[in-house]
Amino acid sequence: MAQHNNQFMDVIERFKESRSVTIGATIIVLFCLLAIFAPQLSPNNPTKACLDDRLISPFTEFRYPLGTDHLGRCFLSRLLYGTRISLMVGITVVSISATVGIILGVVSGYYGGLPDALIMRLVDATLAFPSIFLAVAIAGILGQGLVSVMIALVVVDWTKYARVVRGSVLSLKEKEFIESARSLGATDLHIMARHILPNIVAPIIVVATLGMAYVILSAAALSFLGFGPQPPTPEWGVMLNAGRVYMRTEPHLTILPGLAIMAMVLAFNLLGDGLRDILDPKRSVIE
Amino acid sequence: MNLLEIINLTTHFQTPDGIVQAVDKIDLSIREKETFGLIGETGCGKTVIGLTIMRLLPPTATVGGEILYNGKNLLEVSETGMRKIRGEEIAIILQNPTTSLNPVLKVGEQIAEAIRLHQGLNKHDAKKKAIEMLDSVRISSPSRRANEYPHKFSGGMKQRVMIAMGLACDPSFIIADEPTKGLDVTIKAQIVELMKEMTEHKAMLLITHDLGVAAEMCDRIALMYAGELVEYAPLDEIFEKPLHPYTIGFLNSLPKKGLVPIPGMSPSLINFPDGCRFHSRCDYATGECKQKHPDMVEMGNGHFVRCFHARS
Amino acid sequence: MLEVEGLTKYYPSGVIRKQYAKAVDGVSFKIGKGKTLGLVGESGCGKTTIGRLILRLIEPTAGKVLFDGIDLLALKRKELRAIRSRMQMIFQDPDSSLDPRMKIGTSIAEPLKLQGATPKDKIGQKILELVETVGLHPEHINRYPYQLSGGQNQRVVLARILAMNPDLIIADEPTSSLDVSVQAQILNLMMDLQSTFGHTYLFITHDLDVVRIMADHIAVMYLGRIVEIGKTHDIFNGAKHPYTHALLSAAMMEPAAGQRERVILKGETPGPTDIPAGCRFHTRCIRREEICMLKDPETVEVGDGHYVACHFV
Amino acid sequence: MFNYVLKRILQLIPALLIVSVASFSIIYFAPGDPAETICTGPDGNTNPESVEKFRIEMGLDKPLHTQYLIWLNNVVHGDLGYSFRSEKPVFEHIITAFKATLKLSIVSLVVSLIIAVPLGILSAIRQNSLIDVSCMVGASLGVSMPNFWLGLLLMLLFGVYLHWLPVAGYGAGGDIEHIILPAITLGTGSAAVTARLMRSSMLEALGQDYIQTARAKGVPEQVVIGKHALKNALIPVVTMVGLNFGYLLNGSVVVETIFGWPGLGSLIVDSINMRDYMMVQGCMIFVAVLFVAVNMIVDISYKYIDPRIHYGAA
Repeated sequence: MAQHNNQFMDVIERFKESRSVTIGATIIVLFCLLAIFAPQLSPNNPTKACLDDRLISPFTEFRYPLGTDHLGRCFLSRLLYGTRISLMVGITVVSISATVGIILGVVSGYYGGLPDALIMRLVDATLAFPSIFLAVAIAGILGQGLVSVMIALVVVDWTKYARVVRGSVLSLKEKEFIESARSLGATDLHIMARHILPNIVAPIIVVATLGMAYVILSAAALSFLGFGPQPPTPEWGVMLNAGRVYMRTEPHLTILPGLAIMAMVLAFNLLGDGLRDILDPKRSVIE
Repeated sequence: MNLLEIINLTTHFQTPDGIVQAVDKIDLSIREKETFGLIGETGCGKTVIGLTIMRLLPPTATVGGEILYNGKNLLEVSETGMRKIRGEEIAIILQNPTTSLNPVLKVGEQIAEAIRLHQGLNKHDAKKKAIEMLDSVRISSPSRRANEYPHKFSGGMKQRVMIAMGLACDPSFIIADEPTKGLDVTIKAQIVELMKEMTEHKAMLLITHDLGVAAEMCDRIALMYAGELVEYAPLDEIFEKPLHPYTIGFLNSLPKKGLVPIPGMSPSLINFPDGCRFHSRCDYATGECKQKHPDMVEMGNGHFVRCFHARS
Repeated sequence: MLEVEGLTKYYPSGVIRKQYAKAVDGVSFKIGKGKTLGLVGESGCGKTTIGRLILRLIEPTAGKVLFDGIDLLALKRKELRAIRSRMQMIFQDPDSSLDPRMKIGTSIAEPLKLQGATPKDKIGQKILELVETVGLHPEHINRYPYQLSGGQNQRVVLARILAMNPDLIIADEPTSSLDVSVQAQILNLMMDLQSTFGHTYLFITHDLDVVRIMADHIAVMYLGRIVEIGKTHDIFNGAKHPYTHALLSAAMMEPAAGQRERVILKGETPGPTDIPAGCRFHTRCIRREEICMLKDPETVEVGDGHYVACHFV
Repeated sequence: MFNYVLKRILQLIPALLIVSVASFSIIYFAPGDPAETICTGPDGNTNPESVEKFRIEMGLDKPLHTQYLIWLNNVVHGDLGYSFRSEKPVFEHIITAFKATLKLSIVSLVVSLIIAVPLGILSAIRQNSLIDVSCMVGASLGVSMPNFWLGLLLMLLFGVYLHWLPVAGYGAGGDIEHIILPAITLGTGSAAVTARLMRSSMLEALGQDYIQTARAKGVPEQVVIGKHALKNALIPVVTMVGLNFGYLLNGSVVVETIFGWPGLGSLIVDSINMRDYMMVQGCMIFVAVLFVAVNMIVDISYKYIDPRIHYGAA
């Protein structure tokens, strides 16, 4: 192995080697740019209906490059703004559930005993439901809206982080360097902050990246089922559901939002899989 | 008569970091019924020699030279022909019995498989033979044990199974790769005793880092350092008149001999130093050693050494 | 310096019927200041557990550990943390003894910072000193553990330990994963450090040849109990327990040693959950008689500080 | 073995209790007063008298924990209450729906295994070949594809344009034409996941020392792959089948809704939309118990697949 004095450089080196990381990261960066510059890039107001311009096919009118939907709204603008919503939902849900999951997972793994038993039973109970069933029930009861979708997904999602973190902490606890830190007289807090957290960053990054894909896909599914945001909001799942009525005549209303969802989910999946291979302890820089 | 003759054998591996020259121009021969010890430290390439003879290397390896077994060059035998030789004529006892036994197959079945393949026995007879083999390696209640999975066996017993598997088809040549690694002292003594007894009339290449084990079992010993042999001689010669500074250093670093360390570290197999590969760690090194790579020279009594200063 | 009395650790197992794995079963010994006790035994005999019990990395079931006259088992967590700096442990696997995400320098600095006795601006200099003491190059300070060899990492571990300036060092098979030539380097370093700093060592190993050089006293363990303990010279020249005999004769070397009588034990060591009744060694002992199956032998003194647990001494 | 099963069941009890509390509280979290909600007719009118009667009848005037215990007792006896829409027992609805879901899941599972296992093995033994690369690209797409979208596309192609298959519906008890599209939609994701797992566990098995042992015995390469490697590689894949069940149940929510398949998924979505909360509650507890039971059975059956696992005291 090249002798870099910097672990970071080693990881960067491997990033470049991995095709799936390159492709995934590129698509994600593109989507981020689209989301940031959506107002500049959109030719029209995404929520402004114009009943005179209903159901225009793509590439037929210069004003509406990708045509319009059943209310005459510019489809390209709606797709661009949809990027913002999907990324926002993904980032919010993943960061909240990761924070909750990491804290509970570290406590559970490090201290064991009663806190562990309580947290793990809560995890068991959450995992006893198939995740979408649970999310549907929660979102359904909380009522329609983006916030209920996000709450539902956090409730489902935090267990993933808690389990991964707990598992990593348990195996780290067996390592001699933790024991030796204890015999140096280090406090629990010091050990958790200096030895445990830095060593579980890699698996958390992988789970969070794949988690983005899962959350974006599930949020779209919940919206598609009608639990998501209300009509004028340009959410991809909602758009897809609205478009299916016109599937026979205007299939682009169904195909395009689906493609957008798939591209974004695929990008995060590719990045996550690539990262997992790179950060895999079996071939990691820690050899 | 030499049963196995290795001439100018080279095994290189292509890796992202460069070419690993695990085995570099090695000559050695093994006589019938002889136990030949190949000794070296971690990463000197000794395990690769065994795998090269068996042609069990990954596709990244390139092999050069000749391996003559009964006069036939094994490197030119077809893959089908090689399959017939493996297990039937040449057997290898791989290191690390815990991972070398298939966890989902019964122990008896793993032994019987080779018997069925090479001796054409039916399932029932092969199993009977497998049980006999287990009995011969002193596993108690062998017919019950044959129906168990490897995880129920202790490390020492797994090693016995590996020996039984290797000897099942009565091969004439055995390669044993670190057969006592990781075993407790008293168990190690048992295994050494067992192997001595079971391979008395067979030729064997014993690959190990443990001089004590080699001293118990071998007729001749070779020392390997950084991909090449540096010295080989009959057992007594090595212990009484070691000539190569590495051999001397290796012996002296043993706890029994006073724990005198060799300074420094072994070189990596990717870039060897110029000249003698040992010169940077050697007390006797001169200018010559830094520039020229020494050849193997015979010192009499079948004692060979790769050092410019061996005569002095 | 260290006095251990009746140290015991049972692990409960079984859901319905309670069983106990007796990992350590009433172990007593003493180590004098600046001396080395070699604790010898095969895998699963509980020798590793003893090291961790003394440091209270695991809590003992019963027994007493006196360190410099202080009863360690009576200490509260906070007091224990304070005293732990005087006792350090070196582990078998150097690669997992160091945090893979920490540079060597940071690892060595950690104990200095935790202790707080070294002024901040002196830490860098102190690290350099320590690195030199254990025979590493200053350039290693900025490396990560995976970039060093096993032997070098074990030197880093020693540097970390020296930073704490401990009185007692518990070495748990510190060289068993290393090649012989590297093992010799590390063991020599440990002996040099001992003569410079006056450390007391508890040296845990399976290798009798190693303790012969390292230790003043040797304790031989079998299935959670010490079966023989005495001065190194007495153990090597006048071993009384049949198990010690077997260990000594199993250590192989040199063709010239001649056809000495070889004791090869039959069978394997039973597990700690089913320790045989009577003398725990009787299932493998070549001198076994009826009494061995019935009665657990007392430990008797057979010479100056030489104790043996066998019916036939 | 018996000990292990017992221990697993005992471990489940706390989780199931939390599940039951969560399901019980659905009615209280739902907007509106539960009694009113339940007594609201499809026309949206509530009769205060019947609400009061219902309150007493259902014990809704009692303290909450008493209500919970009554409810739990009923649930344990298979009484999940009545659907306000049909006024038939919730349990009956669930069983009917479950049969439909089971039919769909089994067909999808079989389809996905038949496709995924051979492709995964082939990809592993021909690592980095064209077959391998295309399988893995396909698998990445399969995992990332929204199943509601895939369902609509299939519907559009085979139902609307080609008229080969019915667009949606259950047909006469879920006959072949009707099950094909939903089964493919549902099975795609799990096929992708299974193929990847099969490939990676096969690759891992092929890298183990015991493979070297088998080759050293002179075992032919087909036998090395087909016997020594495959037996080990299948263990995680069989484990997956258990996980797959959860995956399929999840997928059924969307797929059944699209194709109008009268299973558990569409039942829960419809019930939420219709505010039939007794039904939602029943579905949740039923699905949870089912899922937990399946996972436990899978867990226990490992013993027969993987001899390394001890179900002992530890």
